[in-house]
Amino acid sequence: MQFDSFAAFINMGGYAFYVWLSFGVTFVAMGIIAIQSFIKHQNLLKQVVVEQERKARIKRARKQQQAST
Amino acid sequence: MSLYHGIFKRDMQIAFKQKAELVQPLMFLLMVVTLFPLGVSPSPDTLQRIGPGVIWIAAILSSLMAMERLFRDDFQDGSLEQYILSGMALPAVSAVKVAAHWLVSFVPLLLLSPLLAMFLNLTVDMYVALVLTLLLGTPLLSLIGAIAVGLTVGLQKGGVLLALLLIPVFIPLLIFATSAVDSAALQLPYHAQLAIIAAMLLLATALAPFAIAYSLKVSQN
Amino acid sequence: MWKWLHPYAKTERAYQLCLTLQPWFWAGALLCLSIGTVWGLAFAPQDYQQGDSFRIIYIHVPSAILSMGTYVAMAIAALVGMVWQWRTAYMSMIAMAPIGAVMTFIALFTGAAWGKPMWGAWWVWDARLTSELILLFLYMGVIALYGAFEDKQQAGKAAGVMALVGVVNIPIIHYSVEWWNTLHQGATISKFDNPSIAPEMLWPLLINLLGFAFFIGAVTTVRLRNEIVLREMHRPWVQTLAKQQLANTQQKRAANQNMTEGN
Amino acid sequence: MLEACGLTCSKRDRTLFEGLSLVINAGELLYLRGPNGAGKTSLLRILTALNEPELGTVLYNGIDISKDKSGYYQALFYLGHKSGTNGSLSALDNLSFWLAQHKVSVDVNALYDVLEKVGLVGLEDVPVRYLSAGQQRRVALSRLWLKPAKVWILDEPFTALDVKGIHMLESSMKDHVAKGGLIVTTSHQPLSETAGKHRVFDLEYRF
Repeated sequence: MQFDSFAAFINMGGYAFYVWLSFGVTFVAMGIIAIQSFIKHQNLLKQVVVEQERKARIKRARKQQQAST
Repeated sequence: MSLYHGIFKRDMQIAFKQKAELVQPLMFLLMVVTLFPLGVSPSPDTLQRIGPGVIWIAAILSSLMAMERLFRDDFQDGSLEQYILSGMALPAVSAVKVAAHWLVSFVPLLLLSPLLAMFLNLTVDMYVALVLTLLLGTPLLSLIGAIAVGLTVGLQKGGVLLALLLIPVFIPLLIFATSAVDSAALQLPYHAQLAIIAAMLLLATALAPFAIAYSLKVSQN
Repeated sequence: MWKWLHPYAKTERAYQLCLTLQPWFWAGALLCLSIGTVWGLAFAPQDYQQGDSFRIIYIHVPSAILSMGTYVAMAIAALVGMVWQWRTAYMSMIAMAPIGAVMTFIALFTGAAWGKPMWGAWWVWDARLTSELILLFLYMGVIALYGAFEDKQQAGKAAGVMALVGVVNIPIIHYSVEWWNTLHQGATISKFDNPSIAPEMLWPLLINLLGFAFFIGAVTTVRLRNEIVLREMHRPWVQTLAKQQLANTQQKRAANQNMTEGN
Repeated sequence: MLEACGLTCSKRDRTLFEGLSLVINAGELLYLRGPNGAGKTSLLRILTALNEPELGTVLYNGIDISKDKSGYYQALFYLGHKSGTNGSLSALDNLSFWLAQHKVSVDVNALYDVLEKVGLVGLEDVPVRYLSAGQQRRVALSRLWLKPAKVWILDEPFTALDVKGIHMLESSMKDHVAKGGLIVTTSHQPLSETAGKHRVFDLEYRF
């Protein structure tokens, strides 16, 4: 272990702010892009089901129309 | 009052559906500001000297790009006719639309200004002066710009013409805004310049909506 | 040689390929990233000149390399799409673009944060940072162009051309910015020399590089599946897949509902 | 009662019509006929005060519409060539915003029924730009049944409708006229008898 104590590790030789800021921003940015992709995946699947229901509704309306004329 | 709130909500909804059209002028602004260190010189003190001018010129150019969106969609798909036919006061409608446009395209510009100040190595009090001039100046850009947009909305190739019409009108604003930031750099008080910009803004807020309404009627005819 | 790749031109098999590859990528990414980061932060020796602030290298250098790498991969995908008319190639190209842009942003931010203690300013027009910024603009251009088209088929081709134009320009931009930087060397920017890489400093760097690459691969597979579902929405296999996927999410939700009621 | 007296209008150095006078009483359907370019659309736009005529005035119940607009507009419904719907909003949003502007409050299922009436079932929440031009015009037309307007000024209302749609529109025209409404419309194909009694007004093409 390069640092003699955990506090020294956190202090990072006086550059704590810069090191932890850049590591933090990096992992937050990677987290955002990953989570955003998963959320989009769920929404897309829901959208597929909604599109199907919409088509079914249009078919039913059209069938009723033929039946009524 | 809820009528105009309805228009505001509608414009906000449309704006958030067309996000790309909002991001592009901002990227244009960022790129124009990035060109100056590459073109002129990266040394921090020259950048600091030309900084305010660069940011304001880039802000004016990018606002011209974003301005066209103001009435173009409503004119082409006929919503403008329906506004007129709804009996609502057209000056009030255009004031609400300009406010919505300002909120959607110039507030992100204010949020981007720290990055621009960092790129051009502005000091903190220069940055404060810059934000103040932007806060007072950009609504002025929107109001006056909307008049010219109202006039050119009927034309197909309105884009360049818009720039020709508006750039001369924006020169006083550019002069006072950059001189405010420059005097902030020299630790001098810059309230005079801010007061003049505020006066121009008040004048525009009072008169521009009527001019916009009239120019819309002219291009509607 | 390309024979075995051809069947994957059919989007459904490409979807299955992504499904099989994805867990491996995620596992690889988590493993390498955790080892590389811990090793780089805690166990690697200090730099004699910059002390501990140099540890930012363990994320700055991998992200910088991979931001360039992802753009080149994007261009290769565009080329493959153009030459062999594969739709999945265009889809994977546009799937990679956002992650490449994120990598470039990370490289920029960590470069600026690393430069601050050195040069005293958050942003300095250093050659590497400037070409990284221009690379970000190239990514933005490709993404904006793709978004501007209504018909995604056309969008893929247009963005593909832009990616190829971009990849040809990257070396040109890189060397002109280097030359511009030396031209203005007289300016007050002192160019700090690369930290001497002792072997025990190098290992965490390489592991992190691999970790970042796995991460990009993993997110690309997810986004490629999104792109495939988006483009093939009317296809029957997508519809059955969507029903089946939503069915078992409902089951899971129902399962842990009666689990909570149970105890 | 809508009255036009001595209207003169010219478009790019061609006088479309001159000294045109016209009286339309309540409970009357006026069918404006004429070849393309005869100035039908310009006349309709002058009747709605969207365009100003060079000479002459338009009176609604004796009041000049260019002076007092709000009263006239409260009772007017105008269907132009442009659909008046924003492409990135859905049909539902477009209708609800339009109704809010025209100070008409209607609940949502009324919107669904009207959209069903014009044959747009299932497309209510799709952004309008994905609809075909005909469907977009039907969204514009559906506003006819939502706003209780006395005066209907319709420019080519039948273009986007199928046979059933034309029949439905003509019968609602008939009821509207029966209830004392006033309609001015143009149309390429002649009005059938379902539209009821109507007066024809011809506009010749002037060189």
